[in-house]
Amino acid sequence: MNTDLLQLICFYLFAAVAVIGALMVITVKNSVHAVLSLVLTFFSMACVWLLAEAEFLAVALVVVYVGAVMVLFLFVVMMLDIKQEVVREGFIRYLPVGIVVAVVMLVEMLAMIGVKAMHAHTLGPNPAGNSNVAWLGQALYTDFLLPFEIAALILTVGIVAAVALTLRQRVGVRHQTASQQVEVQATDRVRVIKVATEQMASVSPAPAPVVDPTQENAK
Amino acid sequence: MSNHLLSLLIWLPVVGAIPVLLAGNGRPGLARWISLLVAVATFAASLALIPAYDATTGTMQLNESMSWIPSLGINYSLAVDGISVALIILTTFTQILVIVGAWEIIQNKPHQYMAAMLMLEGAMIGVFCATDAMLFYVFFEAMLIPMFIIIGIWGGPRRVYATLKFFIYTFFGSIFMLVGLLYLWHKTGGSFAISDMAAVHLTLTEQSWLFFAFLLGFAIKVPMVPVHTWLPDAHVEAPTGGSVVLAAVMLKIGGYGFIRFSLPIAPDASQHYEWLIIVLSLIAVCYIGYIALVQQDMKKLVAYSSIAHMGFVTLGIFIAFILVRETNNPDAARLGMQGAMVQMISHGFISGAMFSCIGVLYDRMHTRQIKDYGGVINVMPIFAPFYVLFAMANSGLPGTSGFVGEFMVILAAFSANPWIALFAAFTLIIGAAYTLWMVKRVLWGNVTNKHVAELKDVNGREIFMLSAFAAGVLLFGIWPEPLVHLMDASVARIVEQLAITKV
Amino acid sequence: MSLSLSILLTIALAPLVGAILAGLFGKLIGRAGAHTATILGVAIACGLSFYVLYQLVWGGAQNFNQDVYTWFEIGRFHASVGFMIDRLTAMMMVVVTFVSLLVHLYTIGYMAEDPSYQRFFSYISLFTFSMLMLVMSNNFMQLFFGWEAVGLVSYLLIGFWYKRPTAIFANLKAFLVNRVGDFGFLLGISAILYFMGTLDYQTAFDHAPELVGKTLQITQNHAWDAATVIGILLFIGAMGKSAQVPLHVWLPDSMEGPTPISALIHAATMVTAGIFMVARMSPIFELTDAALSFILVIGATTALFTGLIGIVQNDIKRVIAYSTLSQLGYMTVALGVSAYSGAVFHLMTHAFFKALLFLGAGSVIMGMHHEQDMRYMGGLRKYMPVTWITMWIGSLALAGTPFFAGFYSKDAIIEAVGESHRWGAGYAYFCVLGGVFVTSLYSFRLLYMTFHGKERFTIEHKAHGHGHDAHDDDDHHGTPGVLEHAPHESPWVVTVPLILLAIPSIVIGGLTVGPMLFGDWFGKAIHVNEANDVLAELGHEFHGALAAGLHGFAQPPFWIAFAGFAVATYIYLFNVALAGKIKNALKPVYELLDHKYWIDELYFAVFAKGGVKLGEGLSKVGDTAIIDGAIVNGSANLVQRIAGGVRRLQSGFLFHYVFAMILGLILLLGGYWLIGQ
Amino acid sequence: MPSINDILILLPEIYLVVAACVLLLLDAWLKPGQKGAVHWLSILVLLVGAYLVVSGQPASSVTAFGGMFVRDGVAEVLKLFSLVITAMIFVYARPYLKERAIPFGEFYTLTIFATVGIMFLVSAGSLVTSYLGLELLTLSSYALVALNRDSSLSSEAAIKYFVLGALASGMLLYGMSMVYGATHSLDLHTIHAAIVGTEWKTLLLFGLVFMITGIGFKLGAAPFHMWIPDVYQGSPTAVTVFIGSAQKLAAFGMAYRLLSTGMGDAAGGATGLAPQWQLMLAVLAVLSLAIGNLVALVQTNLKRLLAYSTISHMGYLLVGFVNAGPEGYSASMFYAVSYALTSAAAFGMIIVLSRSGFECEEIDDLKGLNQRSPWFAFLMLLIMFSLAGVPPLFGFYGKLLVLKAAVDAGMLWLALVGAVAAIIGLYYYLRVVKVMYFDAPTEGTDVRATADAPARWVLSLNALALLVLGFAWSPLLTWCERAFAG
Amino acid sequence: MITLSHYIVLGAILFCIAVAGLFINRKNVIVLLMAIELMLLAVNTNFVAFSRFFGDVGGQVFVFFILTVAAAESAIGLAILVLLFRNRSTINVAEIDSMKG
Repeated sequence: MNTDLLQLICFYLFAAVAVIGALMVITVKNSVHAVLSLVLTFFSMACVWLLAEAEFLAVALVVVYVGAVMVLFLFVVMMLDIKQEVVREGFIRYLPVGIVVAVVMLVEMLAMIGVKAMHAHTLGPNPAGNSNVAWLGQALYTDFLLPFEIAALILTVGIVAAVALTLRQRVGVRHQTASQQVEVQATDRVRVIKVATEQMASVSPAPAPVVDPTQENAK
Repeated sequence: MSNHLLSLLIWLPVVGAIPVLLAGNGRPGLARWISLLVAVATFAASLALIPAYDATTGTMQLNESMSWIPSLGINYSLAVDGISVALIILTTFTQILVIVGAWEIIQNKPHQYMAAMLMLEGAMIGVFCATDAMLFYVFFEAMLIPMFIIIGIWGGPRRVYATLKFFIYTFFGSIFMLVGLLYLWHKTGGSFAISDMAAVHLTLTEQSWLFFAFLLGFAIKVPMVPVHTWLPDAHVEAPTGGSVVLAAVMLKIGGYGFIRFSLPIAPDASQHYEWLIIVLSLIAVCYIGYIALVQQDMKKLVAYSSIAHMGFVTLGIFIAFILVRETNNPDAARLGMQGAMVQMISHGFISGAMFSCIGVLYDRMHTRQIKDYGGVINVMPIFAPFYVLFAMANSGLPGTSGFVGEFMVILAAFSANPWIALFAAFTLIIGAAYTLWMVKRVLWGNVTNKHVAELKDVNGREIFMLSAFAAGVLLFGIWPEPLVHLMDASVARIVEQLAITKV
Repeated sequence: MSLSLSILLTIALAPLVGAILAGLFGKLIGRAGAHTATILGVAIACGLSFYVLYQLVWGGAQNFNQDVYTWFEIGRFHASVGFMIDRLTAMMMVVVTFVSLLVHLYTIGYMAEDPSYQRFFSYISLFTFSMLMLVMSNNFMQLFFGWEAVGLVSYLLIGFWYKRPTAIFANLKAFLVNRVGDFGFLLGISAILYFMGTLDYQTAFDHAPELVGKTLQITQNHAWDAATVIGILLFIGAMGKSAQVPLHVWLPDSMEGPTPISALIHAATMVTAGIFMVARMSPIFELTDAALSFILVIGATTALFTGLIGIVQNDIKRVIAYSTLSQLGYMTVALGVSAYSGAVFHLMTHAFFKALLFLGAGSVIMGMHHEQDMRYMGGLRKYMPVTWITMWIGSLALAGTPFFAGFYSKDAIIEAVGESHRWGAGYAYFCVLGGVFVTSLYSFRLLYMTFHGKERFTIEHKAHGHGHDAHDDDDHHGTPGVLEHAPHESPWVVTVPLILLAIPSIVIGGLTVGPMLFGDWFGKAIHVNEANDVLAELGHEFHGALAAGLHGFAQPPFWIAFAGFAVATYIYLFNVALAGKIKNALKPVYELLDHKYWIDELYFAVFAKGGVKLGEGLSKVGDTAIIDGAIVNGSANLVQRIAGGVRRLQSGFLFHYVFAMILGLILLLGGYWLIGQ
Repeated sequence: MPSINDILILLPEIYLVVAACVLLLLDAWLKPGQKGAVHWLSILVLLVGAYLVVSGQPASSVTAFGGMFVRDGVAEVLKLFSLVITAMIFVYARPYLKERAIPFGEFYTLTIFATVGIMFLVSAGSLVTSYLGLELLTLSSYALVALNRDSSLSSEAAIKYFVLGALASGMLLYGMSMVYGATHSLDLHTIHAAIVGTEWKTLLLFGLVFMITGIGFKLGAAPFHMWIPDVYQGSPTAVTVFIGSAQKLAAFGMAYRLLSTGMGDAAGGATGLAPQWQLMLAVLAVLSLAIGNLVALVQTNLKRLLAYSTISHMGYLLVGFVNAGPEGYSASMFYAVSYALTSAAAFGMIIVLSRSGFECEEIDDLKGLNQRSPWFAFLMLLIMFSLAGVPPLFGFYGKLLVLKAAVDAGMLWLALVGAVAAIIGLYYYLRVVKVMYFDAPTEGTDVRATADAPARWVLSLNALALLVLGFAWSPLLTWCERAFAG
Repeated sequence: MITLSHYIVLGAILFCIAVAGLFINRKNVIVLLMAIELMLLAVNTNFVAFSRFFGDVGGQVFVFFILTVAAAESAIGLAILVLLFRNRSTINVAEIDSMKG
């Protein structure tokens, strides 16, 4: 059997799985299933990349995405405990529109990409030589040093941001805010209600409840 | 000092507004006195223009030029000709009276009012001095802000509608003018100097577009029919001082703009569309006259009459083309254009005075409805003669300045085409009708109600204000020659330019 | 020798100074101060006017024509304030200042109790100044200035009692109707400037012949003769000022003003300004037969038909007012047949006797405690003899009794019309003859109803009546015909002017008819083409005033007038009941005359109400609905509505936002795809 | 390998990153009472950064890291103003954060990181740097938007921003991949050079469309503007002001680098794709002007109103950009700077006027401001008129320049559209002024300025600068022009 | 033979699915995050393919960075998601519409 043909068959196979997985991601009811479908897609795509001899990236994709990001997703999905039944409404209604738009877009894209011209490009000798990792590593630490550092910065930001956002102050514990206390004024605390003494017994309406404005703000 | 006279005139009131503002709400008296001082000083400085300006040549004089934005060729360049001088003095003169008029009438934040007025004054003078189109535009627009505030804060019940309408209307017109100016900048190869714009050759199509861009800007300011409807609203709602400045000076900027921009830059298009302006002007005289006739609100009535009178300004300017280019009668063209200019100045006095008078009544009665008055003369015997005088001037009585401009324009219009004169002269009838009918209903007759009966006559401050207006109205009515002489050479130059085609 | 500018300036300005003193400082100088100042001013003007006239006629002075100051100068156009004094002017100045002086004097008595005494003096002095500016002018601009200034003062004086609704209606009406005339006048001036390039009289007159053959392009293929256009336009001005049909409606109403004013302005001087103007412009009018025919027809119509109205009036002043209209018609007719001097001559005589009649009527009104309705008078001659006699003199003059002033002037006009061959002269001749009868009829009717016959008033003394303390009191008399005091003769300040006016009413005609009408009295001031000079033809038969007077008895006008006298005498003196019967018998005619041909109603409906309706319509439809409603606020609303719609696109849903982005992308892509193809 | 020279070129960025890390640590270690120090230190850090930007500016354009990083006049202007404006924002933010108990330290460090992102973005010499700079900026911004942890609006805004932002960067990346495919390079200059000879013209165009989508999103140009109103409204105002001002400079810088450096026309020759993207940007400009101005008309929330006004302002920015020449770029950059300054003042005003429990977000909250606090009403007046483009305020000149650029590019129609949009836009700015000046204060809402003196002072200076620069705008213009002259 | 077009078409299809997923999805936000990951995957495929076929290392390096950034992005995205859920008790896309107009 011809290696090329085998490669092509593998490609179609993995591509088909990836596309099906992708479709499932956006259509299945259950979020957990969706995450798992995505994992499938990633996995298939990693294989497709392998066909292009981008070994390092294929492995990284599996490790980073499947190993870390998707687990994080699963974790969040399960933690948040989302009710399933309400979320299907309208899906069928919008599906045709979605399909039409997606198809139109795909047609436009394919038309403009110029698939034919690309068809001429077949897989030649691997520019990376034997070691894709060496090839990449060489570039990464020389020509792409600056982006590499920026990427590090981005990860730092990711950490800081994630911590800043999810760090949770304990609720239910009474804590005081100094600024609020300073800002408060006597009139906010106490309202003097004038009640005519001689009418008190007869018709005086129920005095409005005196509300502590700081508590109101807390709501 | 004298070579920065124009800058002084512009910036004195603007800078003077700062201490007025700082005097603050707490010391209204101080604010008033400072602003009066500033206004008087500006007026005095503007009088210095008369000896400084050589009226015999009519050129742009007292040049000041400073590079402002070198990379765009925008200069801070100022100069005046006779027309500008006259309008500047009108502005400074009016301003004093406006401040005096507001003295104790404006009780709510007088310092802001006075400061806004002074800033307005500076911007208006700037418009009359600027020889750089962009500088002109900046002043032209900057004027709107204080006026917007003045109408909005101190105005009547529908002030918000009125002031928004005023601002958006005017802005609407001027923004197209701006695009036109940018186009011209492009054509001149990077200059905003009005003289360069006037010198550049343009095809008739280009001129037409520019003409309409300018027309939109200036016609709204004048205002001409059918873009006039902001004016009655603005006038009715504006405080007295706002109305006075609006009518006395701001409307003039439209007429001034035609002379400075439309005529020299797009002479052939102006000629091509002269009929349009003439027809619109005549509509202003006749149609607006009828509308003025039925107004129930005094200020609205005077506002409409302003539109009608400004019709003479545009008429006087644009018949010049017929006279110069078709009937070859440049002297008549000068007469007409001079009439338009005199009409601008005179209308400044008269409309200012009319609005002041209405203000005097309004301050006492808090109504401007004609039906609420009647027999005012019985209780205000000193006020009434002023009112009659200004009404008469408004209806163009000889001996008052209101006559001079209309007279000249009608004379010139007849030379252009008798039919134009016929419709223009209709103002004699309709103008008298709406003005005097109002006088009849307001002044004459028995005291109609107890509010009128309780009216107090004018006090010294008001007498001063009205007398000053009256002096202006009578002086130029009886002897317009000084005014005419001041502007004549400049007008002659403009008329000479009209003859030259640019295509 | 020549006239000096300073004298002329003094003549013009003395009344102005008086007016300013009385007007602005009235409180300060008090009543006596006011009348002293103004009378002094007018007296100076009057004296100097006589002096000027003397100098011109007998002193051999040259005509004066000089600018005082330049009003404006633009290119070759020049307007100035200046004086042109010739005999015509001088005569007008004398008439104006003389009548004015007497009216000033008279006013002291007539207005004695009025609270606005000083204001009144200020006005009439101001009027004198304005009128002098008008007649002394040497150019059209100043003429127009005076023209409108007298209109202004007239406006102020008609509305002098500003509390009266009728007065303030009348003054507005007067001003507006006058403005209609001025409309034409101003266009006439424009036309003169257009054709002659000048506003100066002398230059214009010098170049007047050049007008012949010039035309004014009215439409593409239609042109009008220049002189005719100018003539008709100028005459429209005269129609307004001199109250010619159809612009006559303001004059009767102007009787709302105090009587001295009626005498001065609405009889003697201002209303004759139109006549003066046409006479002054004779060099121009002479060029156009068409315009003169127009003038002739208008004048003739006015002369007859307004006189007819006078017959049915009961208000003493209104009778005289219609008579004034009629007489102005005569003057206009004279202009129309190129008998300019005749017109001016009649103007002068009329000034005296009509002022006399008005002042006399004023005296009657004073005597009757401000009752003006003749139906409540009668038999007054015994109460006020001086007034009675002078009124008779005035009426006789008016009716054209030989030897009285009016006879010479009026007779000359009638004969001139008879001589004229101008188109419309036949109609005019009929009218002026008819007018003679009518004049005589209402004149004597007035005399009889007022001074003769039974007293139709009663006298009731009240405990404390307020007398005639306030003229401006709206209901100044209670029940009609009931007086609180007996009628009385007026004080000397009133009677003396009457007497002083009665004298010229008798003699001035005889004295001046020769030189003025048939001599070369006016010199070049009035220009008549030889072919048109009807007066010259009459002059052949003129052999002195005495002969003319005697000859007058033999002429048809006298007998026609006499017929009028006889009818009046019979009806109003002997058979008083007959008047009522005739009235009933000729009901439609009476109604027609009583309603003044319904012209007032027509004008009010068409112009006043119609104008307001039109204005309301335009305001509602044009400004409110179309411009503001549809375009301005409409577009604002439209923008607002679109904004409201667009706003809904921002639904808050994430998927819509994404959809918008995708759609944008697809459209951009698609656009490029299409362009790329 | 990078040399010391490369490091020197990157000195401001490196310095800022280090300083930010130090601040982060400091914030963690300081006791609550001492945290004020972080505030002043972070301002100092930014100002020193600004100083480094200006002082180390090389005479001409230089690159570092093999062309990955460009330091030229454009970068200088944009960086300087970003840093200065961010410093001002810190001053405004202090009372705001303090009263609402929003974490101080995180705000400052994240903002500084974002600013570093801006600096990389505007200095990008390659698609990679551009993308990473953008992500540094946006990731920090997502977090900043959500920083008010207890606010449901804040987290809603954050999620919308996040999803749409990620979509946009996905599109941008897709476009980049296509451009890469067509030109075989990530370096912008190389890309530009490769455009002439490429056989993949369609592919290039295809990529261009996708990249414009990404750029349009960052600018907030319609139809990629949908995030703007919601994010502006939902974010803590202290963050809104950052997104609304300094980030617009970044967006301009990004557009300039990608479209002009990468795909524009070389001076004097039609070698790039400028004709293609000019038309596209013109369409975006028109849509932005229309939608921004129209929808702003019907807003009642001040922040939302300013958000829509941003959209329309980005329309103007694009009007200048479509000129595609030095003149247009300088006009556009001038516009970006003027808008950033004005917008900083506008949102700063909201901060200064609000306090805990009273956000001063509704237009009606400004009612009667002139009665309560005339000085701030006056400043707000200046700001509004500057936004509306009424001379003599600063905002006008930006409009003037972009309209001029459009006229010069022969796109008179676009200038006219801009003019008409200005009229519509005027209305809602005037409405704000109207509320402040013409309406009486309502009972209960007591709008007054914050007691925080520095915020008041800086805001006053910021707003007055709009007036002063309205007269003295020539230096800035010259600066902008010089930046593009080379 | 596997050609470049195979990869690019696959990338395009994945991209379109991701885009469709973004706007037909009215259920929970997590799916949106996943769709974004899909999109990045499509982009990465393009880069890998171009890099491989044209022999330029830049594309694969870019993919490396995209993966890094995507990880950080997911972290932040999920953090925001958690925050949203904590404030709203829902992550239903159709319910996150308190700001509109």
